[in-house]
Amino acid sequence: MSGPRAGAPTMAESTYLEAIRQGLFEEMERDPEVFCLGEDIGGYGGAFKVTEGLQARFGKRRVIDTPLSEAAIVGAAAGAAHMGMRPVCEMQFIDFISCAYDMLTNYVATARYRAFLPCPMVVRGPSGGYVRGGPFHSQNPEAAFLHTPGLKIVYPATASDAKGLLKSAIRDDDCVLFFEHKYLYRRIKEQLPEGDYVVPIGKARLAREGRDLSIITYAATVWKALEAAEQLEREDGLSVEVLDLRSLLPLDDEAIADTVRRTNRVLIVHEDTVTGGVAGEIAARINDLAFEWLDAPIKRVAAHDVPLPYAPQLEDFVLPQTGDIVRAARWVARY
Amino acid sequence: MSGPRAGAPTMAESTYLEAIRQGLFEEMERDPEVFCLGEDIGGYGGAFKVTEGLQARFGKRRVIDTPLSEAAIVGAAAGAAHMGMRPVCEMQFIDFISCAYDMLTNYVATARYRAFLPCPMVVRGPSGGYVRGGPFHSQNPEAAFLHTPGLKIVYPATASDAKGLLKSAIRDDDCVLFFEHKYLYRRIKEQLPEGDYVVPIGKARLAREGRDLSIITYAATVWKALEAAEQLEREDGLSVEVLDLRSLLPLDDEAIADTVRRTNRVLIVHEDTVTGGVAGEIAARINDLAFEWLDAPIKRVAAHDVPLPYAPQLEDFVLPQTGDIVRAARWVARY
Amino acid sequence: MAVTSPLASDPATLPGLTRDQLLELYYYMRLTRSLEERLVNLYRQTKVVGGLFRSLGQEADAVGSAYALDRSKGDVLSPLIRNLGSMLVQGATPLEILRQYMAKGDSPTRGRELNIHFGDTARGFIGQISHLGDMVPVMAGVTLSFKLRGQSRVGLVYVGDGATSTGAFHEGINFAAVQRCPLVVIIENNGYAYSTPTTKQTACTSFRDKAIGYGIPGVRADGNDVLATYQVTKEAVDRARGGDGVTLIELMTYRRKGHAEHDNQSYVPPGEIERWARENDPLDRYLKELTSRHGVSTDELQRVDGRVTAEIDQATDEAETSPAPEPRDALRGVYADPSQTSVLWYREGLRSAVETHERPASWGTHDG
Amino acid sequence: MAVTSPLASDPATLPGLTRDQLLELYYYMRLTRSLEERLVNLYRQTKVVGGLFRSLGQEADAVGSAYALDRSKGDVLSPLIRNLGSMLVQGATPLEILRQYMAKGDSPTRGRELNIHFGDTARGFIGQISHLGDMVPVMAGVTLSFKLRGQSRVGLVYVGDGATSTGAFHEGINFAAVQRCPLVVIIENNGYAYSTPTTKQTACTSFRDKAIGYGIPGVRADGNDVLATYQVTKEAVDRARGGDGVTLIELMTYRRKGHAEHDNQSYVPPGEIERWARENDPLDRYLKELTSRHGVSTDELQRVDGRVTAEIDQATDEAETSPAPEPRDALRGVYADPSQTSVLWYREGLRSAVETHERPASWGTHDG
Ligand SMILES: Cc1ncc(C[n+]2csc(CCOP(=O)(O)OP(=O)(O)O)c2C)c(N)n1
Ligand SMILES: Cc1ncc(C[n+]2csc(CCOP(=O)(O)OP(=O)(O)O)c2C)c(N)n1
Ligand SMILES: [Mg+2]
Ligand SMILES: [Mg+2]
Repeated sequence: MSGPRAGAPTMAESTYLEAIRQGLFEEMERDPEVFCLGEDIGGYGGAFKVTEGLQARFGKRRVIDTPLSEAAIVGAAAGAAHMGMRPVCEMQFIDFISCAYDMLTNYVATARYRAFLPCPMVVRGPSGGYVRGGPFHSQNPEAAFLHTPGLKIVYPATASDAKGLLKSAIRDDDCVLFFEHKYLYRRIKEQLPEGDYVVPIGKARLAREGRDLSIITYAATVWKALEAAEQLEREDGLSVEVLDLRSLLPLDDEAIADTVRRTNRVLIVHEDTVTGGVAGEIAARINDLAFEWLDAPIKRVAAHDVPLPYAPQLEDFVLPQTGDIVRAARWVARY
Repeated sequence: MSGPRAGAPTMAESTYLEAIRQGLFEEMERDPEVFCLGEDIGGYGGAFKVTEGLQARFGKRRVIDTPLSEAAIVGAAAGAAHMGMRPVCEMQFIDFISCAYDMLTNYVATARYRAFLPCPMVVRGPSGGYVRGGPFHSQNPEAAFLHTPGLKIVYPATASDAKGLLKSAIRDDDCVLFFEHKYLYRRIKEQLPEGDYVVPIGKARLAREGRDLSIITYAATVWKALEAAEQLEREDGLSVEVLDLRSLLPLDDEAIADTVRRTNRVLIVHEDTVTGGVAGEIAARINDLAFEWLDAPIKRVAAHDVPLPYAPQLEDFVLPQTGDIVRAARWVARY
Repeated sequence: MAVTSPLASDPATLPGLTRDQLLELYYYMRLTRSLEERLVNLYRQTKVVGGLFRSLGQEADAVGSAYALDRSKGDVLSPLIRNLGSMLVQGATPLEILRQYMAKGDSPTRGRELNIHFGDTARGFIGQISHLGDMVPVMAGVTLSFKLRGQSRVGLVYVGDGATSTGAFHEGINFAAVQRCPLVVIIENNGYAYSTPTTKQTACTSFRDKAIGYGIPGVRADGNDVLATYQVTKEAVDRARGGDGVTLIELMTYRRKGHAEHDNQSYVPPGEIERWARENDPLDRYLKELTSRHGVSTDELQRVDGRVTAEIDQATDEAETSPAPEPRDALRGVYADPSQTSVLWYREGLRSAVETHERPASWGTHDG
Repeated sequence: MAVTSPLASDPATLPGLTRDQLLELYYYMRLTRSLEERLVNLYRQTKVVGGLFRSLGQEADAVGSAYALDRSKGDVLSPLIRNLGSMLVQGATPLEILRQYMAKGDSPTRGRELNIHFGDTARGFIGQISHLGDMVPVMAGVTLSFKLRGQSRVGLVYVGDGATSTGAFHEGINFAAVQRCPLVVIIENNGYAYSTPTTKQTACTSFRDKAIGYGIPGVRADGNDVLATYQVTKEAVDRARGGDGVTLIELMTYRRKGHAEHDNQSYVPPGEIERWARENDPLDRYLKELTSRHGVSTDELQRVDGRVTAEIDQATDEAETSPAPEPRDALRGVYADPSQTSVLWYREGLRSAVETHERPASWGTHDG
């Protein structure tokens, strides 16, 4: 993916990964009730070094190396959250969140509703493909949690959003699933906003303005969409708008309706497999919110419906690429 | 729900539950590799008595009472399936399938693709609400598995489909999730087709023909849709078509496109919560397949986005009712 | 299944329970049993919505163990469906229980959850969910917070013999053991998980034996002896409060009623239930103990019984008059923010929905 | 971490291994080590796609345990990432391994899975997934089928010290124990789970102690002694084949390399790795054993080494020339039926997509 900005980092720039680490540091500084738990996050600093230095700074009491037990990590976080603490769980790879699926969807998500038990906690971890990780280190499981009322889901595409959304997630009074795209960890960098920068959950970001067509997307494919938009402008003179959802639960209906009403044509792009992915929910909402404004069918660009294979040739074929977005966008624009 | 046919069963009629039991008996008779495992399914015959008499007939070797371990039940079924057997797992309530979520989505669903390991197995269990079961005995988890390539999902609404689809599921060479609606277990009955009756997976059923509007639905809400259709015909002179999907993975695109192209107006109804439910995927497909044929926005009738509460007044308010379908259908028809 | 009582209570070693406390234990056991009997009547009158779960014959294990906690110190327990007694000890009231079972709008969960699925962190009990085993990791976290904050509070989590087979039980108890959380794990071995006997649940001879694999002490006691139960739990609670981490306790008891009221127990060997009722009823045993060894008079006991009946009668009258839930309350409080889930469009009437579908002038002029 | 070897191999009691078999054990251990060394070179040449996982120092536990199975009887094992040796014993070839790591189109998974994640039921090994613990329930089911069909086949499943903390491990081994499946469960205690030492994984002193909680025999052996490993596994295999169910074996070993090639092992106490390399290398130990106690000559050993090098060289040359996967193969075989997943519309070019969007005459005439 060449979408992310190129160029060596200047002193002041931070990567997506550093932004997350900064968010953790600042929130742990700010609130003594915040603590982290997960596998190998302490002395080792986590498989991707996101939590590096955290234990040295805050000690073993607040940065806990756990046994290899995702259900226990999430369940224990819930228990501590009930007591007023604010746990941040790391899944070493987000693929392993499936082991805590019951705990998250049945226990955590319902706690406030069925028992008036607050459950302020964050579950974060490296997600996504394009990294030759194979079927179990490349997943995008967000859609599996989309129909669970009680959970919130965010999936940032930029370093500032990663930091700002993590801080919001930690301060949120409910459980937030925080997906981090591992392809972006070290590939994108930017100057982060000064001070206590917070990005509200549930608000999308207009990544690029346009008039002819809207691409609605999130996470790594935001960069592919931007790349495609530039190409479409260059080669076709098309003015393409790109909406970065940032939050998937709740979705920003207003931003979705606005962009569709502006351009009347929409392409939904995500990295997850097409069937049952988040794009379906977005398509249904556009029907609800802006049917009359549609001048072309809502089309989807996403991964093929197969487990994600490991070999570069196979992974690249299965996942959505910039060229796919360009082709699909041309079709929708010309429709 | 008054949708299901009333009247006492004649000698020749079977309930939805008896149809499932018959399917199990016949398949175990037919194929010695078929066996059942689950909690309390043996001597006790299961929480709903679906497997009653099975152990007496086929013995403890083929009808196995397991420990309270959903992940082990599903994982062990997969292992036996690799070796050529055809296990049928019962989840005592489908709500507990969440405990096997990792095993199903990561191990079972990918076995054929990543390792060429056949995994012919069925996971079945009582699903759905309208029964005052509260948040953990009323769930419809089908949407959580919709974005997992490698799984198949069926959810019958009639006794014949329950029997015919179960037989297909057991004979299928991949893993089929077989959702049984517990509200229908003893409330609907019909004369079952003679002989070795099999219903193909992936084919929808036109439950009622109509010209003005299509209701696309599955499981218990098929009956509510039919009830609504009658009322709409009576009171509004509307001719409403009802498509019972029966299979959710794969979806019957042809049948979906056909009905939309016939009536040009569509209402998608399901019992699961609206956000992230199966309706979103269907809406996206209709956009793909029949956008030009739409004379009104695709609208959804589903459960409100909350955990399903227990008290009748609350459950009835949260779940979609016949009156909701009627109101929504009128809106779409008049649009 | 035979009853072993390796740890029969010995008045000599009784950890200083006053006479009042001994009577209070009887009060809670009697209250548990009578309240459930009242629920059976209401169930037969179809006033109970959903299933009814009994703890007949298990009152001692529930009451005796919970009594070992110190509410004044902020101890917390997590009950199961057969721990009505434990909840009463922690301060749950008959009125709350009755309203829960009757799905009333002023029940502790406002009609959202069933039977005794409710909690109150102030009084120190956490609302369980149906998925068995899940409360063990949760209580590991509750007690982890006690440890991290340097509080001298203790947690107690109950699991059934069946629930020990869940992955959640294993992950939770192991996590708590490694973190040395101040947690007591009680396995209530009542012989059955629904229809499944313990022999089909595990190949080990005693659930206590599971402790060694987690590197924690494991003890077994007669769960139908309320004082023995109190004693062994109190020791574990003190150990936890003292910073010595998790203890696993297996309490031997017996489920005399079906899994739920509808279960006919066809799977139980003939005579088994009757034998337990005859020879090993926890209330009978405790009554003997009180009268023969602690000089409690039948008068005193009758006074307790009278108090129990009066409390239950009053609670029943009050619960019967409780209002049904307000339907729209179903949409409140899924999240702190937003605190309200919006009602679906077809319930609001049609105008709003139509409005959002009127497209302005620019028909199809997407190119400008 | 100290090495205990409660069960040092004793030639007297050696269950009749022929001299050829003793040499074959050496061959597999050497092949494992040399093949991994070759993989390191390829990794440095960036010819390996993704991560590289080593079993340096664990060759004896992998080879010795797998060697106790009887392939002629159809025994099946399920390996982990450090069980390259076990797979070689079961008949996996260096060529397959190299093609896997290099993500070739003719690799056993046609480029779909990583490293040694592949299987072949015909040769008796099952392809693992990354989610640790999951293979235990699966192997419980594999061996359940042996029991249900009355076959005299045995299964062997490996788990790491870390994986014992998963719910899947617990549910699977308990299920197998209750069902008396012919299964051997080997816990490879190599001191670490990634960076996590066993002390943070469990509070118990020995993983063997977990056996009693499942009501099965538990033994511990020196995993760096190939013959001791063979011996203890063989006994468990015979027990399983004899109908006596599950055995848990803890093999003591040590992971001398990082979790994967990128891991710098900063978390390892200084000198620990070196000490194990110096004092407890399984190949060094076995070489001594062979020469000193079984009269094997250096000549013989060099011939084996030569054979190993030749095989690996040939396999490497062949693997290098293997084709890359055919992209469209990615859409084959998710299901038996349909056997092909259709390519997404924007890849097919636009015509077909457009056609499906031409609506016939009936514009808007939905009422007729
Ligand atoms: C994960 C899970 N699987 C299945 C069930 C269904 N179920 C409810 S109670 C029960 C038996 C529980 O037995 P035990 O743990 O011994 O508790 P007891 O009822 O004997 O107190 C079962 C199987 C459940 N609640 N949770
Ligand atoms: C369920 C699950 N959680 C986390 C991981 C990430 N992970 C991969 S290997 C590993 C450590 C495994 O340690 P151990 O089980 O001791 O095996 P070893 O690598 O030492 O052979 C972890 C945490 C995983 N693969 N599966
Ligand atoms: Mg029990
Ligand atoms: Mg290890």
